[in-house]
Amino acid sequence: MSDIVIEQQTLNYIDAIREGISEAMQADETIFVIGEGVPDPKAIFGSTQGLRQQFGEHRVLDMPLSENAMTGMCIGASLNGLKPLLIHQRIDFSLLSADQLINQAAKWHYLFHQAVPLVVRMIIGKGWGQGPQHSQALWGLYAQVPGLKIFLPATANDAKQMMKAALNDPNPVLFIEHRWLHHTESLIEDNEATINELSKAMVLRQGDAATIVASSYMVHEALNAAQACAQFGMEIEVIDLRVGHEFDYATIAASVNKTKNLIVADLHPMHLSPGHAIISQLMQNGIQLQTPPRLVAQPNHPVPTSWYLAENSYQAAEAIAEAIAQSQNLTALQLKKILAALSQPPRTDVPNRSFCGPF
Amino acid sequence: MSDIVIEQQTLNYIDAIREGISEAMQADETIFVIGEGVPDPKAIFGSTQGLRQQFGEHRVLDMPLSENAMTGMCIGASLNGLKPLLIHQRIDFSLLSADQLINQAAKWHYLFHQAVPLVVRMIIGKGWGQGPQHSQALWGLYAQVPGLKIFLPATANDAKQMMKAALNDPNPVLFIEHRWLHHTESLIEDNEATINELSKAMVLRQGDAATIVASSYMVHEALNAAQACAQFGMEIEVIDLRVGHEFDYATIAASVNKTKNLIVADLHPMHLSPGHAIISQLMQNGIQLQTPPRLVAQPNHPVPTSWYLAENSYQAAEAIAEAIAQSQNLTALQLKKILAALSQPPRTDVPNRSFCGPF
Amino acid sequence: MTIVVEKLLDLYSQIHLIRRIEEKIAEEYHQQTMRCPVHLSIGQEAVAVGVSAHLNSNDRVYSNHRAHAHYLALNANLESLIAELHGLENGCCGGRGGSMHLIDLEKGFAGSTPIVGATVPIAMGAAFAFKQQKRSHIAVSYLGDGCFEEGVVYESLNFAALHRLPILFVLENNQYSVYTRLKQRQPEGRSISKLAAAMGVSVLHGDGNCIDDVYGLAAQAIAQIRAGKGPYFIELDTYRWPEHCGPSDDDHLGYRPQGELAAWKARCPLQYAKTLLVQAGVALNHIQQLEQKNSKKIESAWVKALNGLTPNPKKAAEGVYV
Amino acid sequence: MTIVVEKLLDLYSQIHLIRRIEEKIAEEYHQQTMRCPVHLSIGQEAVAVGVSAHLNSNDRVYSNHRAHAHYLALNANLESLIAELHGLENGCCGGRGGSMHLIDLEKGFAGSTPIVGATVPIAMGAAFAFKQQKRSHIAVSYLGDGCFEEGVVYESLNFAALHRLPILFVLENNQYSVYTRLKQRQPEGRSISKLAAAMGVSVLHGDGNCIDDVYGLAAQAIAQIRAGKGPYFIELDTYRWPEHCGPSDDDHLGYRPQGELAAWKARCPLQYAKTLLVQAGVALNHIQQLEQKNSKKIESAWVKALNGLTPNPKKAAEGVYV
Ligand SMILES: Cc1ncc(C[n+]2csc(CCOP(=O)(O)OP(=O)(O)O)c2C)c(N)n1
Ligand SMILES: Cc1ncc(C[n+]2csc(CCOP(=O)(O)OP(=O)(O)O)c2C)c(N)n1
Ligand SMILES: [Mg+2]
Ligand SMILES: [Mg+2]
Repeated sequence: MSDIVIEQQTLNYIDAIREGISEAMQADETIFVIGEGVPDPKAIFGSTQGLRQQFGEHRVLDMPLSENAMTGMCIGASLNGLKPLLIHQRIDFSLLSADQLINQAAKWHYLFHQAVPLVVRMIIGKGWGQGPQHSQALWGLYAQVPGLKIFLPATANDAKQMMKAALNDPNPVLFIEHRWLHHTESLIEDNEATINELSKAMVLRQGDAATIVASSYMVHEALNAAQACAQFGMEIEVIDLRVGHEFDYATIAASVNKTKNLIVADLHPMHLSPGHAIISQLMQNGIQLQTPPRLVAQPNHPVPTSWYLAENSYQAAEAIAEAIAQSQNLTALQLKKILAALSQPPRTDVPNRSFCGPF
Repeated sequence: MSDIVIEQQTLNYIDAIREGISEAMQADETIFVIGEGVPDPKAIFGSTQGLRQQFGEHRVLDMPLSENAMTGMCIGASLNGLKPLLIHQRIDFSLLSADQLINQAAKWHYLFHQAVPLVVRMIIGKGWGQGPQHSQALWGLYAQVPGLKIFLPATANDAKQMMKAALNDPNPVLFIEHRWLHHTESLIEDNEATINELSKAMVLRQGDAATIVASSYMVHEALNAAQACAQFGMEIEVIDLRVGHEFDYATIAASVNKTKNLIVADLHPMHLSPGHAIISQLMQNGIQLQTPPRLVAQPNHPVPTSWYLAENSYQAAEAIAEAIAQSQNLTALQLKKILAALSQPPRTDVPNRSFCGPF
Repeated sequence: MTIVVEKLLDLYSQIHLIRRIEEKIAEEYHQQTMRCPVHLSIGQEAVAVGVSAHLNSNDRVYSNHRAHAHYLALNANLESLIAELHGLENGCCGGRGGSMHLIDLEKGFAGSTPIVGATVPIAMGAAFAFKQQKRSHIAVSYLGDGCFEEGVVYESLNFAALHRLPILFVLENNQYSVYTRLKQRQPEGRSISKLAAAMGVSVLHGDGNCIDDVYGLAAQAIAQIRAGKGPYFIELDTYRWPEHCGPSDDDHLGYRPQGELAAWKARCPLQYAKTLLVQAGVALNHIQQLEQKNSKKIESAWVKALNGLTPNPKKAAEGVYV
Repeated sequence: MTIVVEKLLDLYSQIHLIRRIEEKIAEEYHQQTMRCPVHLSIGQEAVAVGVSAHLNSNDRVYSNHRAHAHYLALNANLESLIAELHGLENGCCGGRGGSMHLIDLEKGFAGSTPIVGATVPIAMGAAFAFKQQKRSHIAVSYLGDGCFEEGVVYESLNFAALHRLPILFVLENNQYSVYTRLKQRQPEGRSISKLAAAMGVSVLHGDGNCIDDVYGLAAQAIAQIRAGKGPYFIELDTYRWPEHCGPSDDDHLGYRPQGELAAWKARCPLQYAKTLLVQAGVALNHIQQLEQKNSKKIESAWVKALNGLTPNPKKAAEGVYV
């Protein structure tokens, strides 16, 4: 390790991931990266760019279209001295490896007392006509299974820190990134956070009127709603869950005990959204609320490809604002003003202004 | 169809399923049954016994150990005029076909407007050392996905009715049966229930002190607890959810509005148990309770094989009784009496007294 | 195989139509009105055209992410394709699918979905149904060389061989999966079609850029399948010209050896078919007439398609269940 | 292959030990103290013994539901196996695994799990690690004929061949998957080992009931793998005597042709090995001494195992994460 003093810098999420991988690989030569397209010119949305030049062919690999066997291979490698980082360009592909992840990786240490230090990056998303088989959230499915850690970084800084933490974790970790976050930027902190620190929910914005609990991309929708509310004198607390395999109920409860209002925002269809667990656990613990808790989740149908249709298929800042309005007993007019104050994306099917397809 | 008048009869769950399949196959010659061991001497715990003799080799088939392709094959067959009933001896095997079920079957009609009348029987369970890879509940994973129906028959009568309904449903249906239910018996009703009727939650036992919402095998644990409570003058209402892809909140709310106490009992690990959704939805609707709602779910770890260990790994009637006791502010002594009044299984790792392994 | 001139004209016309529609999509894509990924078939048109010539509308064809040619070669609805790419109500999925999910059941195109390998067993299910029902139709499953790495394909070949199902597997070997060359994914020296043969299906191997070759092999395979001889697998060598996904060229990225694309362009399936026509004595202006007819067809379909309504977002929740 | 007498004695002793321990399990099973499914290896012992003879404790062996022989042939801990079957603290998984989940890392037995096919890619991952780390160890993956129908096996063979990984696939072809015969699951005329060869791995095929055959083929394959020649696949024909799962015979169920079991019993691997010993001039009473030693070993291990503590149910929640 060199002695150069690194200034605090701003990075976008993709670069943060790449830096996280690169720094981890420098520190630990047992790490290797594998995935369809990892060393190709597009380099997983740029996030693996240059890694092959830096670390060589044997540590940065492409792979056949064999998600299931490649996951098993990575488990086997992780059991024998290597630390694999396996990448799926869409989380939807990972369903082909559900047996390896759920039946094998999640249970191996419990059974055999042997660690499985495996990291699987999976990209979730929406938009630009990705449609029903390329834009599901799906992490909630894996989070039902004890034994898999689920990291849900919402900011570039968390992406970098969590990538390093994941690659340092002796457990299987699913690293879930939302395609809409890739261009977002944040200040990167120098000091390295521990896994325990990173698993703590983080209060991103203080407030007293209501608490919004969100994760991954929904954190940004929540912040958008909270900022609009702030313009009208309502301070909303925004909590980023950060991990999906356990929820930091202490932090959430402390906030809700203060704000007396709870809104949860999630990317899964409403029926069995992981968000229900947060509401349910707090209510089981007898927390007292001024108004009923509210879950903003996605509609109970697949995401249609057409952007005309998809527009209605995502519950975002507007829906969160509506939930806030209900919790604050706002009038229709007051809500209208808040909605008008939301920062609006260019179009709902692109992550940012510069995006122009094709994926 | 013959004119013979059928007397009301008692069947066990396995025979009920077999009758359901057989009657459906008689009525609809497009139905075929396929699965590992379907025509073999053990006949899926007896549930497919005799079907081959009755309906011929081409309608009752064994298959290679290719869960993924066989699921795809059944989808393709269902799109082209046949009605497949695919059987997995353990739901855990179905993870190999998660892509076909979640990405294809669940979305095909939504995308292409073509029906997928596919039924997949999956056996969940516990006990006799099935261990971590052969005794998961897992249906909650599929229930997160819009487009799959989940049937959870808790009684022999429902098993028969729901099998016939599933085989008459133009949608993909996962038919989930708990191994511990196979020997249970019930009176079989003559009249055929419609799918809509079967999707309604059913009040199995009336009461005013508390409502227990359960499904599949947990219904029996709930009834056990309720019966013990009744001996002490507490009438507990027990509701069987019956399906997992949607919950009949109207029926549940009506009950809870009466009893003012809510307990949910589920087979999944606690962290993201589907039971949370029930508590969350009722609380979001502002239902008023006397005591906080409670979820009895399974511990957040894989099920160990050793029966010494597994004993502690299942939350059952005892845990439900404890939740009831809390809702009724019972003393420790009162709870102790209720626990003593529970009907006890011979041993916790066998479904019934006659069971002696090996699976 | 020599093909009668009328047929050859048909085949040429289809190849040409597919080429032009794909070029048109590429041209228009920057307008940002086709807001979905597109995987163009340019360079691979002869495969679908040569196979489809032997199919009828009761057969069932299943395909993957790169489905435009497979769809169009069945004379499936052009306007519905264009509208689908634009996310419109008059699209073949009412906009729900986009480029990666196409269907035209009337013409036998039974569905394409983009999870690599997923439709292979589904096609096999269609074949299973045909056999059970004693119907004479066949199923066709298109797959790429990359797809041949998915386990489900082997499971499917095994079952198809076991039950001698009436299915034709058409493997388009364009040597790439996205930017990754075959030899980085499959062992050198491996023959895909020999491997398929070892699975137990009948196998043919040919030049996917030569319409006469494709047409002849498909004729042979499909006749055998219809005669109850069980499944066939045809491997066809071909090459994708544009980028994997999207409207552009990407040769500058350097993932293909220098000159490879040029060499394959010199073996253009459209040009090859044209040469066959000329050799068969067809006059160039006759060919031009055909081409003009196609261009008009595309222009008018494009206009009609874009006249379609935008789908009603309120209806997005409908149709999850029947 | 002729084997030196000392080695042959070892091999015989191992086969005998496995046979006897399996018989003991079958005998005791009705006591209802082994409360888990058991898949016995009786009839198939020579496979594991012949293969394991060429392995050392740094190699890594992965297996499936029918793992007792694979485990024991590595001289893995007998007491831990028995204790594991009884769900005790001193079991190799502390009781968490039962018969279907075994491990003895010290002896190179790296894990068995019962989802058919699941450990095949995991074994390959071990081989991948060895290659990356330039270590000289090899991985071994046991699979059944039924397992060869799972797609993941083909994906694994492809990757192993592509990267020339140091792995030996050992396919025990006992012709059945539970009660289902091979020909109901795989097309007639299919050769499993030829198919594996078409995948790109080196292949050998032999008689799994003849210890000299197994020993010889494994010697050859393992030497090549250690010499960096890439993956090998050995198909070994053999036969399971007892029921698929459980302690009993099940021939009365009629799923096997009459006389088939008897014919295979006549080809008993234990008897065969004994005959080799006798032919090599080993005295019968020497053999008997070996056998008695084994019986004592089993009796004492059994007693020790059952002296183990029952695991503490309060600890069932521990160890989900490291
Ligand atoms: C299961 C799965 N893995 C990965 C992808 C991403 N992907 C889409 S197309 C493609 C390449 C497929 O290659 P091939 O089968 O040769 O078809 P081609 O694109 O060459 O026509 C990949 C990897 C996917 N859609 N599904
Ligand atoms: C994925 C999966 N499907 C089905 C089963 C049920 N099962 C357990 S063992 C077995 C038979 C396997 O046959 P084979 O691979 O030939 O091994 P053998 O039992 O003959 O040793 C089956 C079907 C399973 N455990 N996993
Ligand atoms: Mg390709
Ligand atoms: Mg077998």
